[in-house]
Amino acid sequence: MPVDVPAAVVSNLRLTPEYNVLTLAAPEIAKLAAPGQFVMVKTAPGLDPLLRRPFSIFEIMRDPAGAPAGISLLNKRVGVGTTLLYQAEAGDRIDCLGPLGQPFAPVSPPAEGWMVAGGVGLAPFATLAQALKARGTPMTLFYGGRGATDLFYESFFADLGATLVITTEDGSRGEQGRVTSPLERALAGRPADRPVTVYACGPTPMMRAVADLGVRYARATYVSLEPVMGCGMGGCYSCVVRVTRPGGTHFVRSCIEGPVFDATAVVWDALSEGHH
Amino acid sequence: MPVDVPAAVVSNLRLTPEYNVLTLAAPEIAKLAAPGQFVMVKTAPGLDPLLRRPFSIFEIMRDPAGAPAGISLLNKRVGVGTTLLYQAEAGDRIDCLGPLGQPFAPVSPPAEGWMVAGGVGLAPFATLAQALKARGTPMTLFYGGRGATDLFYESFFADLGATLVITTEDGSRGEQGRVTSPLERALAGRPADRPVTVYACGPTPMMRAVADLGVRYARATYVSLEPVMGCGMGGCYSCVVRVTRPGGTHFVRSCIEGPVFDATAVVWDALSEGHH
Amino acid sequence: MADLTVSIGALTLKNPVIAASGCFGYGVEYASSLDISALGGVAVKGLFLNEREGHAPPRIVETPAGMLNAIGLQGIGVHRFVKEKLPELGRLGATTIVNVCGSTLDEYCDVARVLSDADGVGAIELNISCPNIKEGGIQFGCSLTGTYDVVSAVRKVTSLPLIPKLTPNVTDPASFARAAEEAGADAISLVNTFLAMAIDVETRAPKLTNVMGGLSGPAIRPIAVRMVWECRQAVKLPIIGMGGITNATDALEFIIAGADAVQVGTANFVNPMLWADMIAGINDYLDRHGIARVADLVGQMTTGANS
Amino acid sequence: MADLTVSIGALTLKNPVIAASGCFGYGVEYASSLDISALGGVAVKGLFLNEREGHAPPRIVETPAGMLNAIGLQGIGVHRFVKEKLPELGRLGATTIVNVCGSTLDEYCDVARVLSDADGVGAIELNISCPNIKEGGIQFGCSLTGTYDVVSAVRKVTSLPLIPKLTPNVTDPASFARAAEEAGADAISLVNTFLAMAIDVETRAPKLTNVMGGLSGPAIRPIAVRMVWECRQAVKLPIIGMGGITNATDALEFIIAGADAVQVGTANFVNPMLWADMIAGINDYLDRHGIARVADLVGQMTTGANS
Ligand SMILES: Cc1cc2nc3c(=O)[nH]c(=O)nc-3n(C[C@H](O)[C@H](O)[C@H](O)COP(=O)(O)OP(=O)(O)OC[C@H]3O[C@@H](n4cnc5c(N)ncnc54)[C@H](O)[C@@H]3O)c2cc1C
Ligand SMILES: Cc1cc2nc3c(=O)[nH]c(=O)nc-3n(C[C@H](O)[C@H](O)[C@H](O)COP(=O)(O)OP(=O)(O)OC[C@H]3O[C@@H](n4cnc5c(N)ncnc54)[C@H](O)[C@@H]3O)c2cc1C
Ligand SMILES: Cc1cc2nc3c(=O)[nH]c(=O)nc-3n(C[C@H](O)[C@H](O)[C@H](O)COP(=O)(O)O)c2cc1C
Ligand SMILES: Cc1cc2nc3c(=O)[nH]c(=O)nc-3n(C[C@H](O)[C@H](O)[C@H](O)COP(=O)(O)O)c2cc1C
Ligand code: FES
Ligand code: FES
Repeated sequence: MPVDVPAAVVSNLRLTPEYNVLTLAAPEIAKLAAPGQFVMVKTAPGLDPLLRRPFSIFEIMRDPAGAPAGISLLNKRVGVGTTLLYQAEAGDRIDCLGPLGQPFAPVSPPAEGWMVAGGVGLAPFATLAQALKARGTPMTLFYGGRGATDLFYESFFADLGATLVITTEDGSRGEQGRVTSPLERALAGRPADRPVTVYACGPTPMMRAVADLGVRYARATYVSLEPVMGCGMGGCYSCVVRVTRPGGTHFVRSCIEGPVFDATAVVWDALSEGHH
Repeated sequence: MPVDVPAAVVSNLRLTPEYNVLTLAAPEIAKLAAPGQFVMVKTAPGLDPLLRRPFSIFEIMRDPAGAPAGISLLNKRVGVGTTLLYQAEAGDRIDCLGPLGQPFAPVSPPAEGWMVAGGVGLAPFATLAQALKARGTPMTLFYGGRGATDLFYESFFADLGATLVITTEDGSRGEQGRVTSPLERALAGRPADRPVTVYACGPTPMMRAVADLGVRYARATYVSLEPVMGCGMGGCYSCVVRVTRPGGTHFVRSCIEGPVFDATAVVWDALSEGHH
Repeated sequence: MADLTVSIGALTLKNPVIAASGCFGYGVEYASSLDISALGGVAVKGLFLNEREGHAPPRIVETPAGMLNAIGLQGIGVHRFVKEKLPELGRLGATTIVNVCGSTLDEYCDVARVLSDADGVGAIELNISCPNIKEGGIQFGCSLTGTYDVVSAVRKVTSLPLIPKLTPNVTDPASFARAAEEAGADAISLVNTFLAMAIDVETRAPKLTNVMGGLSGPAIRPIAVRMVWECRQAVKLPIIGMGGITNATDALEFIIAGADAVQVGTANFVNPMLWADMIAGINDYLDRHGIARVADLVGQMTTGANS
Repeated sequence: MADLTVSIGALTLKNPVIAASGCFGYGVEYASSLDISALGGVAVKGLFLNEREGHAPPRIVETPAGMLNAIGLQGIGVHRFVKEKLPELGRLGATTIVNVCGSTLDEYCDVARVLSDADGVGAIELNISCPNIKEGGIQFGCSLTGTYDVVSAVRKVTSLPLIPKLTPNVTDPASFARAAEEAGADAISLVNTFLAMAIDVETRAPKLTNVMGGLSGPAIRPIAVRMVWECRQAVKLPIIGMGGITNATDALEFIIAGADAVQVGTANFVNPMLWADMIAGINDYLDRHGIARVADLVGQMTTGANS
């Protein structure tokens, strides 16, 4: 099902010195992609770096006729590969394998969909928001960053009708503090008979806190994890996450059984925090 | 003495699908360069490919005031590194170490300077021609290629007052055949009391043939060899060429004792032809 | 179109290109993206008798032109494999090579017995060279008598083609090839990964939870080619060569050095669609050089002109 | 500013960064481009008693993130070295480590004697690990008794700091470290290059005239780090680690694994001006982590949290 395409860079919008949005011509992938799926990207030709890097499919780009034409990636520079993607120029070719992984299951009304994004963890939510909107599902985006310059694409979500709740750690935008604070208030304030599904992506400690809130307030909660992935196809067993399954806990390959997991199944203590 | 500079690509003139001229901003190197010297070029950042590649300094570029501002390279695609240099774009930074090696010694009148270039072997002669012209030395360029599309910069040499003798193997320009044919006729026709120094650069079999002619007609002959070079600085002993020295033949490092050698000193049988 | 078939004992491979163990899951993972029956073979992830958890992540780290892994042989065990995966591999038309692990000599034999009784196993690759587990495996693979003992013990319990997989972490791999030959192996495969490690200087902790891991990928190719060539001089057995193969040229380098077939591991992570090109590239080379059978190229390195 | 000095027997290095043998000529080649007295040391090209031609070119070939070399120890011999190069190295203020080769045990001793009588030799690095020559060298380096014998023989004829250089082409480098320690070495250095080869598939000839060569460069770093760490657990001697170091981070990785000092070989070909940055980078790291002396970082890998 996944395809490998030498996608041409259509544009590279550098949002800040750290973040950029890379738009790639890849109709084959765009056509197949579901919310929360990812691609494995060869950030440079040749052997340096050797392995591909996993990236959420951020937007599905469409041609004027509305047909899927490509995808964009929301990229944050953290190392070699992400720096190369930051520097990419229109016309470059970037091998892109996908779509991969288990997507988010968008809820339908009367349930609401609450998305909780920390930093670059916003990436899988653009497609989810579109899917929620298509179902007419009311949605809220809880979106936290270090500061105002870490927040992007708010209007994209607002235009889809999402309610936005913004937090920054330095207080430069929205509420000061962690994104889990307004989330907790919202969960606490919501009557039990009004269903909500929570979707979270961001730093592991944040996702873990969201998972705890999901349990505390008995709301279905899904997280999109970001472990190191060697192949993205189930070939290498590098990307395992410990989850609870009938009969005990197991290491499962997050590239094929995830990256989206039911938060209550994840054995959080086993997620090595240094690497996420 | 040599310096290492992250030279900016000023322009990349793609002459044919195989040849290009890459102009680099590198005043520090341009200032020091002598005819026939070379630079070691890192064709890509990172580890692929790992080693630098040796390139003759083709032109010395000058700013409007005439001060040395950069150098150009005449590049022929033969593999990974030369393909990367073919693809380079203005603005790219390319680490460039030089100038390196022993230069040509330009002769002075009444001697004439005869340059014999095969293909990309033209590279070291632009600077030599300028040095000969500065001395008022009459010069001829014997220039051979596979076909008309392998010949470049003829007007550069003509403008400096050089006589051009062109050959192509397919007869599409100049005389059909090898560049050594007109050279031999010229050598045969020149009275012994009219001194000539021959300089050659090109494929090893061509240089060897020129060396033989130099001996036969008793003319001082210098060749610029192109062995594989690991470091360009005398550090690795990879680039050795067997030459005759007082007391026998020795492997000498062509990066520091060459690349220009007296053709009569080179032990041609020892030059492995497959690799040049 | 050259003859690409390769004989490994009683097993005939369609072509010399095999997916390396541990780098292709159980094969079935790739069936939706490519036709795994077109491969010379599929070497599945190493199997013990029982299920195995493997090491705690992080399990891999990228290195210059290579990677370290310390998966720790997570796997479903041979029984579940036979029940859940083998039939599907059969339906998909794969030539299945099962990579067999053991903590003890008995376990190797037990796993081999289960496989011998099953339908659709093409060959057993005996993993005596995984650097990532403490018990078993590498203890046999780093000792000549250990290698001899485990190969001859398994030989007694199975008539499946038997391919001990050798470690590169020894002074003289050729002596291990000879031990395997004497013990009755049908072929050998090499190399498994090089024991290696990487440290995060900021935290001063190893980058792998398991501390040590195995180095694979293009970085190791020149060492692997040397070892294949040394073994080719030492034994008559078919050799399955691997270590850093990324394309047809790399595969041909191993074949010319003495490999009858090759495996591709790490490169499949980088480019899971490489198979068709690699097989076609080998065929093109043979046609271009007027070589009728890939078997005629094996070990045909010329040294005369150079020595 | 941290204390960067390193003690190797009686020799004190200004800092832990040494130019590796065979990768820095005789040191003097680099004096016009950089201040070689700022380096912790300069290990000069391997020297036999007499001049030596070396192998026919091509002598190197690039490989993924590395290179093969089969220089064959071309050199001017120890006598000419002492006369022509050593005085200049002294004038330049270099801390000179002389890499000593031999075809026989006697030759090692003879070269060592000449150096002991000369002025300005900081230490002897005993090259028993060059994979590129048939006689001597590696024969000693791949045998425990050979290693012990050559180190103890040279020990008897010199009081210069004595640093046997170990090969990585063995099953258990740590046992060789112990043999060197028992034989009276002042330190050990490792790794020399990995025996390897590359074949041109079009001509089917080896890419090196000598067929085999030694693999160096970033490709081998994870294996080299592992071996340094293993040796650190095995001996108390100072260890000079190397293999693929390209920058301060790589150097620190070796130091944390257990190296008291490091050497840089292949990376000097790529970037001959790397020295000042590497030394400054090590110092910055120490300052940033509040470590007063580089010696305090040696072997400080933490495994507790991860194992
Ligand atoms: C399913 C999935 C979706 C992702 N989506 C996005 C996205 O949309 N946008 C985005 O910017 N990033 C995303 N990531 C994270 C991204 O893959 C890593 O940031 C990237 O691989 C780092 O590569 P690098 O070469 O820049 O870093 P390196 O130079 O390799 O390493 C720098 C740091 O990043 C860590 N790292 C390396 N590889 C990974 C990895 N595969 N996963 C996580 N951390 C890693 C290392 O441990 C190290 O601390 C996603 C990861 C996963 C698994
Ligand atoms: C002093 C000197 C000056 C040179 N000047 C020029 C010049 O002005 N313009 C130009 O186009 N080329 C020049 N060359 C040759 C140029 O260095 C090689 O073509 C280049 O290194 C090949 O790199 P690659 O990565 O493209 O080839 P690779 O992919 O590494 O190899 C492709 C082929 O090129 C051969 N090759 C590899 N490295 C070298 C090398 N260092 N020297 C010669 N052959 C090699 C290989 O054997 C192989 O056959 C010069 C070489 C020397 C020694
Ligand atoms: C992630 C990973 C897992 C591996 N697992 C196994 C295994 O289970 N059994 C085995 O014999 N070899 C295993 N190997 C070794 C490979 O089969 C192969 O021998 C090695 O990686 C060298 O080939 P390559 O460079 O093409 O990857 C594994 C390698 C990797 C990278
Ligand atoms: C071209 C070359 C020549 C070498 N010559 C010697 C030598 O004469 N003596 C020696 O002990 N090691 C020699 N070596 C090995 C290096 O000193 C070093 O051990 C090895 O290259 C690993 O380090 P690196 O990866 O930093 O290069 C040589 C290495 C290279 C690449
Ligand atoms: S990334 Fe390879 S199995 Fe998941
Ligand atoms: S290229 Fe290294 S010594 Fe000449």
